[in-house]
Amino acid sequence: MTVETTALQGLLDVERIRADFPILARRLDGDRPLVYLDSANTSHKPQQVIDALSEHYAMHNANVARAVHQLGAEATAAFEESRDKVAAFIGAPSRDEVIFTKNASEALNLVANTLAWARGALEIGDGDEVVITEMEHHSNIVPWQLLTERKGATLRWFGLTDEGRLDLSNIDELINERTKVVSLTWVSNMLGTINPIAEIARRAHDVGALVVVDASQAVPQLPVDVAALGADLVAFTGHKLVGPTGIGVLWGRSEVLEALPPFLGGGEMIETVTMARSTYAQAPHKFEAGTPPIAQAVGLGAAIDYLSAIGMAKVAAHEQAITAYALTRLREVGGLTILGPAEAVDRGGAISFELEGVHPHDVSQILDSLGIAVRAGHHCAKPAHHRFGVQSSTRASFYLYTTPAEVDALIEGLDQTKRFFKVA
Amino acid sequence: MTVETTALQGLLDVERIRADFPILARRLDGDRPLVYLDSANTSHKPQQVIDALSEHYAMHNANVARAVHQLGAEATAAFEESRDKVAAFIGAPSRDEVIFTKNASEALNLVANTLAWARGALEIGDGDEVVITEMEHHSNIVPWQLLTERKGATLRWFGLTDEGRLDLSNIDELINERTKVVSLTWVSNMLGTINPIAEIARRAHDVGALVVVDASQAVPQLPVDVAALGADLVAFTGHKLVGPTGIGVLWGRSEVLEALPPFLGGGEMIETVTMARSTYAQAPHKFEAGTPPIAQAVGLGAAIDYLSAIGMAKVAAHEQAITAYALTRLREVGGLTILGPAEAVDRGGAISFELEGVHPHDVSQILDSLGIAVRAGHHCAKPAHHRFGVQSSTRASFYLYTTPAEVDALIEGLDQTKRFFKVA
Amino acid sequence: MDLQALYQEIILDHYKSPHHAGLREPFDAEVHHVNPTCGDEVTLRVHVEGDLVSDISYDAEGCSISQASTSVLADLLIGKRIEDANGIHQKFVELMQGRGKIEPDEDVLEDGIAFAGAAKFPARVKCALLGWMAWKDATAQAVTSAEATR
Amino acid sequence: MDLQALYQEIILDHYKSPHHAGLREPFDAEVHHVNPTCGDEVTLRVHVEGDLVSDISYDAEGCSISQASTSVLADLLIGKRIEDANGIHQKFVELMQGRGKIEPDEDVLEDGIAFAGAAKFPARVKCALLGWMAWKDATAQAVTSAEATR
Ligand SMILES: Cc1ncc(COP(=O)(O)O)c(C=O)c1O
Ligand SMILES: Cc1ncc(COP(=O)(O)O)c(C=O)c1O
Repeated sequence: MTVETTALQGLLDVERIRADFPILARRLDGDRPLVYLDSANTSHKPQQVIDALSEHYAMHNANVARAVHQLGAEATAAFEESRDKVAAFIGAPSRDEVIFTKNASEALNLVANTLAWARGALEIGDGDEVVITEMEHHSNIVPWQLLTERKGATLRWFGLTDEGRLDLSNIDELINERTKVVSLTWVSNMLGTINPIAEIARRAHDVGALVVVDASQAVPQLPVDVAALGADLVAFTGHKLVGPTGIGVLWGRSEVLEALPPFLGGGEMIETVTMARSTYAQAPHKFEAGTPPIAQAVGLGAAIDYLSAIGMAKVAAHEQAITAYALTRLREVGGLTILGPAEAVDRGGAISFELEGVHPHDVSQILDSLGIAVRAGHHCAKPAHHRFGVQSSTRASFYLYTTPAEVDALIEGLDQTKRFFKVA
Repeated sequence: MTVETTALQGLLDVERIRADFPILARRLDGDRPLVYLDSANTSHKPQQVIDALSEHYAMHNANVARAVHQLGAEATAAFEESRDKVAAFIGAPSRDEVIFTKNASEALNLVANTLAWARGALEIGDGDEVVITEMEHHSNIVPWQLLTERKGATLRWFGLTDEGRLDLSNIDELINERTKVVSLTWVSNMLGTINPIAEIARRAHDVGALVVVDASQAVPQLPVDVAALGADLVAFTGHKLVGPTGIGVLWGRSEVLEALPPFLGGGEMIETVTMARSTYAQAPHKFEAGTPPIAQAVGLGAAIDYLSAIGMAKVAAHEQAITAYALTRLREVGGLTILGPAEAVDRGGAISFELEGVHPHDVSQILDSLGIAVRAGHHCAKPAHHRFGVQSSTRASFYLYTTPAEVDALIEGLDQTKRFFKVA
Repeated sequence: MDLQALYQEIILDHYKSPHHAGLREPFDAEVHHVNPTCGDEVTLRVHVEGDLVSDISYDAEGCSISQASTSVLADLLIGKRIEDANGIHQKFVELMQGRGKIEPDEDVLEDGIAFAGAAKFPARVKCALLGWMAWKDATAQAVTSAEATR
Repeated sequence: MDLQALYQEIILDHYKSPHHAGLREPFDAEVHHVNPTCGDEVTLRVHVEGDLVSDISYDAEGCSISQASTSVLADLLIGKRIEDANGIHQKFVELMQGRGKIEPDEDVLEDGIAFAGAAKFPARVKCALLGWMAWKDATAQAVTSAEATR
């Protein structure tokens, strides 16, 4: 069954959007068109973002915050304007709550790392507990393992249901008066699950715990309002958001940012420095040591302009429509098991699956020979794979430029894969 | 006196080089040409670097190390090829010793931060000493203040002579059996001084201390051979090297990198992850959590290609010639005092100075109105300014695209500044 | 770059001979503020009597703009009622953050209107505000400690 | 993309029915290797008698390439003198790292020549080498412990 494309509700005018992304016109080996189904890994960049980067380097390049001269003023204005854009895009109450990092991983580590040196209410030690979930990306597991190991605290986690949702049955036991931090992903990059952040944040705040949200997969796909979310700190990454590599964002509530000690030292994060001691600037600068990713911030600003012009509600609807279509079609494929919610309800646009008798590496290799780019492996979520008794999976993921025809190509590619490996 | 340009030995064919840098054709306010004398702050980018970035995003964009597909293979090859280029450029014995960071500040913090958690020979504690110098950039001061404060160790430093050189008279007392780390800049970003790294490294190694070198100003200006330098760890930054923002490099000797614990956790820095514990990859990946600055690495590779095609010996000779010329001409300006070595011997291309009766902020404002971009302030080296009894200074700095005529423009601009503020 | 707009004669005069400079006794609060970017510093003392700003004294190191604006601040606010001083403070901050688009009121700001040009130079706005932010901080401290001992 | 070159019949055969699979006793060293990118894993045991590789047994989970190459490894190296096995190991590693430009020697590598195509796929080279790296590691351990107890 091939659903008529026009029958899908909520699709964007994909052809117009695709024209903005030069890479989508790439021909691959054997003159095959590119079918890019790996956007949860990284997204492509529209010409508008590429041009913003080039123009910045060619016309306005300078270091920021430091220079009185005209180029310095231009670069600083562009950089800080991007901070305003990010703040508006995620509904941050204050632009000073927006910290630029190099990626989401650094943003999450910034939190875990500064907590290791925090004193007072935020201090973490013996007997304290940090709660994560079994569906986290390694970047939201390892920092907390390092923190709890180093501070003698205990790492605990929510398990998963067979459907790939958080198992909240023991929430009262897990989130208790010893809990200092609850850190979890909003949208899973492997299972696609959308987690009930507001509810969990409420429970965490009831016991006085800090709530950290990994929004790496959420900010690209959903309209976001951090003020309404209920979290204290939210991390995401530019390259999944049609923005450049080399930039991420940590948003944090002012009071929390104020209570945290500095992260990296140097450059413009100071107020004053003597050889004997230093005092530190206020957030966001306190957490932005050294020359920041200036051009990348400008590029991220252009990416946000691009997405905002389309409208995040529409991007979300498109993602939803494509995901629903893909789930329907994948269910038709014999021997295919979806890991994670099989229905497009509370679900983002990443679908991981197993194909009986063919290893994901081999699936993706055959698909690649057809020009179809998917991801094979553990997608930096080994524990979630382990939970489902698999070592790896194949993942298809979608974005605002994905067409139903690309989903059809995936289905055909899977049929060819089965024929190649002679499995039913 | 205006020296005939052609009389200067060692100048590059600057007009040809300038044609590669689109920003140098910028007209500023009042239709003035740009005279950019702030390259120690950040350098401009040749079209070749800008094009490499655009082409990467437009044709080869994908995440690295994770994907089997063709774009992933291309992006990974380009990213890792840049690691090879960096390794060759700095004479690293092994490509695996080259770690990509977001800037030099992160590279330096990486070392201080992992040392805070190191156990065994590298562990730092009560009674141990870390030695830096009074001419360090804040990025090579604050991380060591944080480390020593947190670990109960003592921070000590080399003072400076009136000429702006390291005062090595008490080296035997400063570097002693309690010294665990000696961290210093190769070329000062404020004074211009080139420090005798090899000699100090020898003394540090005699007492078993680790030697960390901040090469942020050295790698852009000098031919570098880290193997010959005698340091254990060397940090620098891409944006001062005609490369993009958002990327820096830490080189480290394999044995040292192996002995250090991981820095940030997540993404591809792991070997295996379970909820209970994780094991880590080998360097360089151990220190590269999360999606790295992929396009920025590719851009840095293009920057290195650009500089290598010219030849770093020639870049150094040009810098030397321009600096010598500038020193000569600045000495003619009445009321002007140079902070740092006044002769172009063991000296890089940054010249900080005071102009009697006019605050650096005001100097740079007048110069800016003439299209001349210099830096005013403490250049992230407050202690060195304090050492010379000043709060701030004006700094002119040069690079391979700087012409003697731009130095002449600076001198004229300083004369105008004096007239404007009615000082002799 | 409208240099004349930035460096008004009034500013250069205050810069060359700042009014009310130096640190004096008595005082109720002393603060030290720094512009982290350029390193400009000011130590500023406030003496409050009842609801009056009875003295502002300072030791400032910095550029023409930051020095002159601290001098103008002292001229303007010494002897004013705290409430009125706060009002003037607010007007000055608004002027400086107005990107050069606000028409200053000479009756309120007096010599302070000379900084209208500086508002067009984003890098210099912080210079112009350094002393003013210090005054705000010091006055708040003086008032708080006065209330505490009441 | 030369899929036929990658997925040679020989490879698919070894994949479907791997030789010498399973973990056996006796053994002198056991190692566990992981491909961090895709998660492929192998547990591999080596039994050494004098200068002979007398058994290689393994439990592998992974793609066709990694499974087949471990199977071929066992076929090739069991019963060989350690020195000769090391030589074959070196040839196989060279082949895989040769970017598809090395002509393999069938007399030395036997079924291993089927991996010449995989050498053209950078992402798959690590798959093909997983078992071989594990064998190298395990054998070094077995030899070291044999020397220690001598
Ligand atoms: C000597 C020195 N060290 C460190 C740095 C910090 O480099 P970055 O700001 O790229 O981290 C700089 C430049 O600002 C520098 O000049
Ligand atoms: C859910 C989730 N968290 C964190 C990350 C890490 O993002 P980055 O690699 O940009 O640091 C990713 C993407 O790889 C992700 O999908």
